[in-house]
Amino acid sequence: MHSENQKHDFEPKIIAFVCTWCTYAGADLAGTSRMQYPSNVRVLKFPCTGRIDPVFILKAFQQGADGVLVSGCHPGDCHYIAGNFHARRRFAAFRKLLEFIGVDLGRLAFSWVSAAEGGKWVEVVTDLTEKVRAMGPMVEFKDLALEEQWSGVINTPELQEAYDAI
Amino acid sequence: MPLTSQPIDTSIYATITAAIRSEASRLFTAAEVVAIIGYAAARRVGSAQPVIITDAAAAETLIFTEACVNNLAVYLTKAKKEIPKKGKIGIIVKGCDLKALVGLMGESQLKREDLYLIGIPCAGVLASAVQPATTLTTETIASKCCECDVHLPLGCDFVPSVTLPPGPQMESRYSEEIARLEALTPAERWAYWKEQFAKCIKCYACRQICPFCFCEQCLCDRNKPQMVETTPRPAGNTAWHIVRAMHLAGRCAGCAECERVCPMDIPLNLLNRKMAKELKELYDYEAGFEINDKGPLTMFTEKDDQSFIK
Amino acid sequence: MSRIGVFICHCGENISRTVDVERVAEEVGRLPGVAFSTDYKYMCSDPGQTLVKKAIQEQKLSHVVVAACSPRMHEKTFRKAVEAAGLNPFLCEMANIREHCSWVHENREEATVKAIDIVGMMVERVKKNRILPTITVPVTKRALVIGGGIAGIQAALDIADCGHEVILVEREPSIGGHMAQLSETFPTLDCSQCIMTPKMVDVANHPKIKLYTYSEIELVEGYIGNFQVTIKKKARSVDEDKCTGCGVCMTKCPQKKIPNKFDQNIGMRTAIYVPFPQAVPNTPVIDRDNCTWFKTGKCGVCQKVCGPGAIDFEQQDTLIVEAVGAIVVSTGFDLYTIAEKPKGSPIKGYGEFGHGKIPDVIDGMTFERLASASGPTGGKILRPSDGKEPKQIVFIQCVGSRAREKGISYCSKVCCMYTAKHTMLYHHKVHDGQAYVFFMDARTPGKSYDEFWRRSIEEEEAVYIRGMVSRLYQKGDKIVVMGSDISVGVQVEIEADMVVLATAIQPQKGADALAQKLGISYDKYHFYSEAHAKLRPVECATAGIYLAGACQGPKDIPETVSQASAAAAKVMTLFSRDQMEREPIVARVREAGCVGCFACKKVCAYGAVEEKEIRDRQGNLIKIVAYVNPGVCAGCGTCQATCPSKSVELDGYTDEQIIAMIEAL
Amino acid sequence: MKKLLDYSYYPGCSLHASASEYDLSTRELFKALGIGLTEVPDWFCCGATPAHNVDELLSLSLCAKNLELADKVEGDMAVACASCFSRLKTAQHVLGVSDVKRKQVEKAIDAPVKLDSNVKHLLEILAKDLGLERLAAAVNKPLSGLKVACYYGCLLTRPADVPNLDCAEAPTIMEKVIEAVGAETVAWTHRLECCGANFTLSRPGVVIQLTNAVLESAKAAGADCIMVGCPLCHGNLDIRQKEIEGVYNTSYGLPVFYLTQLIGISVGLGADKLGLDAMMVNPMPLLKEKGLL
Amino acid sequence: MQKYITQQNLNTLIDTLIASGTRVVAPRMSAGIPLYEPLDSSVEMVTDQLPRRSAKEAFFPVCEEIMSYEKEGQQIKLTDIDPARFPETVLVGVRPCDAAAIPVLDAVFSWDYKDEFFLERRRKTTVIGLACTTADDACFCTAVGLSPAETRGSDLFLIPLNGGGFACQSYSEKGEALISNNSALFSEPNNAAPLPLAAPQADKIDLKKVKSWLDGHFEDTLWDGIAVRCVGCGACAFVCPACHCFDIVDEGTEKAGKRRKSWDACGFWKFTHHASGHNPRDLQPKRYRNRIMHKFKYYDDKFGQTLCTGCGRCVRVCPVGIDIAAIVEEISKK
Repeated sequence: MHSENQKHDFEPKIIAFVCTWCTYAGADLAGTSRMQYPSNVRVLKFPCTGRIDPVFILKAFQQGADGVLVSGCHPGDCHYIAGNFHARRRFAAFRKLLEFIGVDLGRLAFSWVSAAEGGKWVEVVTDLTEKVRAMGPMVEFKDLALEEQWSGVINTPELQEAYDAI
Repeated sequence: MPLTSQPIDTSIYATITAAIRSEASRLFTAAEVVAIIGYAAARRVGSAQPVIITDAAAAETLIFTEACVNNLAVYLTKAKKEIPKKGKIGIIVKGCDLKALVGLMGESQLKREDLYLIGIPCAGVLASAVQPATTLTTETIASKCCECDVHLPLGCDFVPSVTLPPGPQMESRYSEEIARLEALTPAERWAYWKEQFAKCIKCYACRQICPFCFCEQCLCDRNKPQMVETTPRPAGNTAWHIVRAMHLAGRCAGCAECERVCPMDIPLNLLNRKMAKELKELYDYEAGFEINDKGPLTMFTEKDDQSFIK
Repeated sequence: MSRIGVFICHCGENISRTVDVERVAEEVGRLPGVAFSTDYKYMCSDPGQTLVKKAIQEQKLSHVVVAACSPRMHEKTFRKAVEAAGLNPFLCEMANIREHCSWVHENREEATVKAIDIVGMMVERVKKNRILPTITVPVTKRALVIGGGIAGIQAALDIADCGHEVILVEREPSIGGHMAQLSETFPTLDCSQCIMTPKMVDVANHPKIKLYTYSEIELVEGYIGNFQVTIKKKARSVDEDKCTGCGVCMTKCPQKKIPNKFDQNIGMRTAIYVPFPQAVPNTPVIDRDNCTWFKTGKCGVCQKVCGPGAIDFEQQDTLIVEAVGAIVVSTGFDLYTIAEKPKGSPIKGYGEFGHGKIPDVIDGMTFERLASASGPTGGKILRPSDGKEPKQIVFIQCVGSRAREKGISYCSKVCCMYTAKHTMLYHHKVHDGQAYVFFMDARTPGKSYDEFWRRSIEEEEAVYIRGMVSRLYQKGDKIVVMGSDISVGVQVEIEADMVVLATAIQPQKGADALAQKLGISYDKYHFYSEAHAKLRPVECATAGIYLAGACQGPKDIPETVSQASAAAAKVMTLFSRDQMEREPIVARVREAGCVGCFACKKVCAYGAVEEKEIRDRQGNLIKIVAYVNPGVCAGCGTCQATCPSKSVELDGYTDEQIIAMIEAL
Repeated sequence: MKKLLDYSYYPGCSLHASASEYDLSTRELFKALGIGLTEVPDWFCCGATPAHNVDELLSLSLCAKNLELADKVEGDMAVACASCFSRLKTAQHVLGVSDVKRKQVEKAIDAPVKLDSNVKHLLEILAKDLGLERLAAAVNKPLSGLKVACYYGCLLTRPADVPNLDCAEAPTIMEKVIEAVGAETVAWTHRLECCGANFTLSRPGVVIQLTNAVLESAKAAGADCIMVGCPLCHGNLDIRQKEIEGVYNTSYGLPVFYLTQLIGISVGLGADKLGLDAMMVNPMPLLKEKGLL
Repeated sequence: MQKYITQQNLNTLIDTLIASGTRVVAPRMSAGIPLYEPLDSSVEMVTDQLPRRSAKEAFFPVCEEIMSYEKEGQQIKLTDIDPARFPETVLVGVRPCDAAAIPVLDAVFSWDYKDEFFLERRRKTTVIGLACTTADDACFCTAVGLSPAETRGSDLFLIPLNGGGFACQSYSEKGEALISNNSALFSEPNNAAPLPLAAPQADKIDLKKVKSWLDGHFEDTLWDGIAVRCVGCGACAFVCPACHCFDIVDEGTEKAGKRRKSWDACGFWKFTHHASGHNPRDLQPKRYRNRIMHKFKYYDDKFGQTLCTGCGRCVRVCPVGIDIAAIVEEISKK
């Protein structure tokens, strides 16, 4: 489905936090159906979206992710009955906070993907990858990680490269 | 267009101070309470500081002035192990302080029956105690008081019977500032907060003064795993303040102590009030009005908004 | 430093076709903490597993990462192998480089780089894995069977015959389900009542089976081995102990003209009724919507004539809580109707067949009732409109089924066979009657099925027309069926006396509501989802809940019965040991950090969090902390994400493991 | 009368030739109802049925060009003839689905294809845009007592997801419109059966047989007349009725009206403004008998 | 040597230093509050307010990296920070209470372990003190034996003169070198009268008496009375020019990361929290007592100096209004 993936100059790093009962199984289904989609996404398996802590999203961005996807069971389908309902409220609040701090919400996608929706998984991942590719790398957290308090700065050139290298 | 600075009538504070003192000594003589947490004058002219008194004699030291800015609820939480938690404790509470107490009762930290609440009809307090000897005007008043909706705390055991003089009309600084920030582009907001958070030196005054930060060991003090960087670098500071705002979402009642005590003047309460505003819009929830056992982020309904989920 | 063993699978060439497995093994081998890294053609095969076991012993490995297919496929396999080699199974993790990598990324370089990332991530994770001893949980050796059709009856009998108590809950007044409505059953044409009634009586008389009919499941709590199920026993208005089943009340009841759902509303019944003569239990039920007493307070004839005084108008619905260890769901099916569907419904009706408004256009089950000896017409095939004997009947196949534009794309599996049966029954009862069957394909895969189908053509002279019907309409007292015969390439018009539609099989109404009570998943048609389509067809993903019969998908009686016995066998394995071992993925509280705000308790949907007092030696209270009951905790981890100080931790998904994974990317 | 709505009007070839009475009655009716119609500037043939049998690209390009021309006139596109309506809608559907065909057509007409412009049949405009209440309000001579058999033919509602005028199998839009102006409708079986359409030239025998079934069913249902929305159906049902009566030696005597003619009568337009004289089966006796003329 | 410099020349001095690549740190407004920060140009300097954080930051940074590690395969590569790379700095407009604290810190950082991170920065920094003209009731430098014109710790000390310009006096070779290198900007002292210095806010406290009381009163009800109010934050320690405790923590991922040294405070619960869970100073009074003891007793026992210069910052920032001046005064009366 995905035309031969021409070499782009910027390959966004996408991290996906998914629940194992629905979205992970949906991604498996996309696999068994041999659907093709961009390889930028890295999937972390959780028992339930209820287990996904906002700090993980923050940590993902700090570790250089350009886009984060959180996906789980449709409301009512949760294997643990209410995990995704709690997650829904938690992320409704957290994205408002991130937005207020200045993070572009285009980089943070939420979705419901059931075990039968391999196609929807491919669609959600491809949409986010292409959207983030268009937005370019997420510089906010990357630059922030290099900043120091003025007193701690040692402004010699060699060290600057050392900083850039990590 | 900032209004011209008008004075705020705090004449009732004198009568309140007298009423508190007599009530305190009555309580001690009647042995209804083991201790009372209140305010007393400090060395610097016009300043006040929290004080814990345990006998009638000390009752005379109690005062209430515009410098009594502290939220005394922090002394009742489990984090403050120094205060004996045996028997009934009296506490002087302004409206904003009471909202914090109500939140703590909802989180099984306090029981209403263990407290004797002395409510203060409050006309407003100073923005900060750095220059205590200043009169209370629409300039020097704390931002929280401009938008205060609990001038008269409800459900207290004793409230000095004074009539609150009608205060001057004040623009709500927080909602305007939040609106101003919301109108900015994400990049501008990021730059604004980055500059503010860069000032943070991780002195944790905002955490230690907050009645809702009663964890035994804060998430940000742990390093296995290191969820948040502990050193005061801009990256670590940003993560810390995001986690703090998220942990207080739906609990913080806006006593704005965190903002007052920040030695670097970082407008921290903006974050909490923004979250309070969002949770009001999303789930019609306002913290601190009644003791409900479940906050907005520990409950759900079938029909919660999910317009942001594909 | 940990000594990790990494095993990269080729999976034949499913993985190695797009992922350079040697390069992955070599690069991952250089990661800190990895002591052994190799690749092999079939890791899940016996030699593959032996390779792992040998490596653990020889290289003294502390952890194992197998990079192959989805953990949902072989995590258990490899954890068993690792356990056999003496390593705690939870020190073994799987890296999914097939479904999530090699199968979905053609570009070899990209797929390989991604595979290295995924395996590297799992290596960092496994370093933080801790030894998790399996949890043993007491098993309540009683089973619950929901749905009293042939599937439920068979499962209940099998389990009860092994000496375990069974609670059988049936929504209708009697067990029997849809099979009881059938006249004769293919391929042997033996009458369904004759083969089923003995089993129904066995259920009623079985000492180990507690039967709740006219009852529904209200609430299901707990988990495998320890379910608490609340059953709502709807009021029958008849006291089951006193009633002898003499039936006098039914003969005397003045309300005689109530359409009987059992007879597809063709036959009539009284207000106090049993659905069919051989009903088990043979205790009548008062239909409170149509009973004069409940509507106006008058009549009460049944109470007057009842000898043993069993009629009790004041009887109320009662709630009963039963503790069970396993649940078999056998709620069966409903037939699709061609009526107009509400706006926005994913399924559409058949306007071209008159939306079910033409009386002589009936569905297969109605024909069964016409053909059934205990049916409303005593077995004679008569037209519902005027009671005449139809001389020409047109059978139309695949009505709803295999019709994507109508919203149902699957084949309902049994219609070809029962339509052939219908043509035979029709030919036996109306010798000069002519049956026409419009069909696309004849699907007769079972034992002696095709012979049965050929007989309906060769001996019973049914005319099979390969083609679909485009439209039918009432013309006078005839029904003009306009179809096409694609093998001859002509339009066909038949003036029929009656039309029988082989409508699609769908799950019972309310199947999704019951699934949400049970916490099991279902597909977009509301058929219940099995744990694995091929390898675990009778189990749900939710441990302790098993599936049997049409609720899991359209199937015929032989298949249903074999599924019922399979589900019973699964229950037997669960009950074979007093203690059941449970996945140790449960939450634990670090009491040092807990301040007793109980946010965890508020978000726990299973009520697994309890309050626990901590006292010093002198007995005075230090603090109250949360405590997670390992038996009840299902392992969703919502508590940990909610706890501000992360004092509660879900084993297997600790923050350390997750942060290690995020940092490894 | 203030112009309520404005449309670009695509009459189609038949309405300028054999079905001129449909064109006349449409213009007059819309003028009476205050609905603005501006003919699409130098429109040309939509290719109708023959075109897409021969060369699909030609058929799609013809329709795409007409859509582009119509775009110059402000307002949605009103279409009277069922065949033009069906072709235009099919073109929009096919070009929306297949990029390859869209590129070919865009090369052919060397202009972008207008996929989003609204193409509406008169029925839709009367029933949905104008609305049945306003239509009923405009009636000054209700067609009470007149039993009408509404005949949809094949192209108005099929294939199911292309014209989306109404439900493909059990449409009711015609009945609703004509009942709004006071007529009675009959339930009959051949509302959606084909009349033989353009076989009328190449294989008239087929038309005789199919059209007879339609007329027979309408007569059996007790209809006084038949209402159509397509010049081709009108042609077969009206012009061939006499011949069919001869072949099957029966008599139907069912006048075949265009929907705009019947509605025209109900809003008080005279026979001259509705082209009633152009019908082979003379409608005058029926109309007089019902007191409508 | 005595010299005179006009305000204009001081600005040019700063600008020439900046142009030459030297880092000039002086109080300036940053995000709404006065802080010692590197200047981009002399116009930014603000001398009328006491900066929120002390000047110790130039030598003892809020947070600095002292080493980094990286894992390649099974080995770990460590890279040290070479102190030689600390930038040349000139500290301008330092208040006497900040400047006086610097020699106090020298003592502890060059004690049994030579902390090169501190000492190298000390060697590379020239301190230009400025006499204090504004004070509020929180200041109590006079109580601890200092004064608004205290020159201790300054290499060069400026006293603002009536009619503009500053009288400057060098007190070290670095000061002299600064004058000689930029002699054009300095002129001979004129005899204009100095502007009135800030009025002393508190009278002298006998620190010796305080120390002797503290020697014998490790256990005393005084501590409970004061410290029960303290909520255990680190504000007082972090803004204090004299406090010098720090924490070392490794931050980063399994693959690579940095070892960082950053400020710590004895007020924190986790400051003395042992891995076993035991905490010798578990209650707040014990922790607050340590603050007073360290400042007025332990440091005197070891280095004969008082670890407090009376700048009053801790009094201003304390969330619960604990006032160290009042405490010391109370002790001096006991």
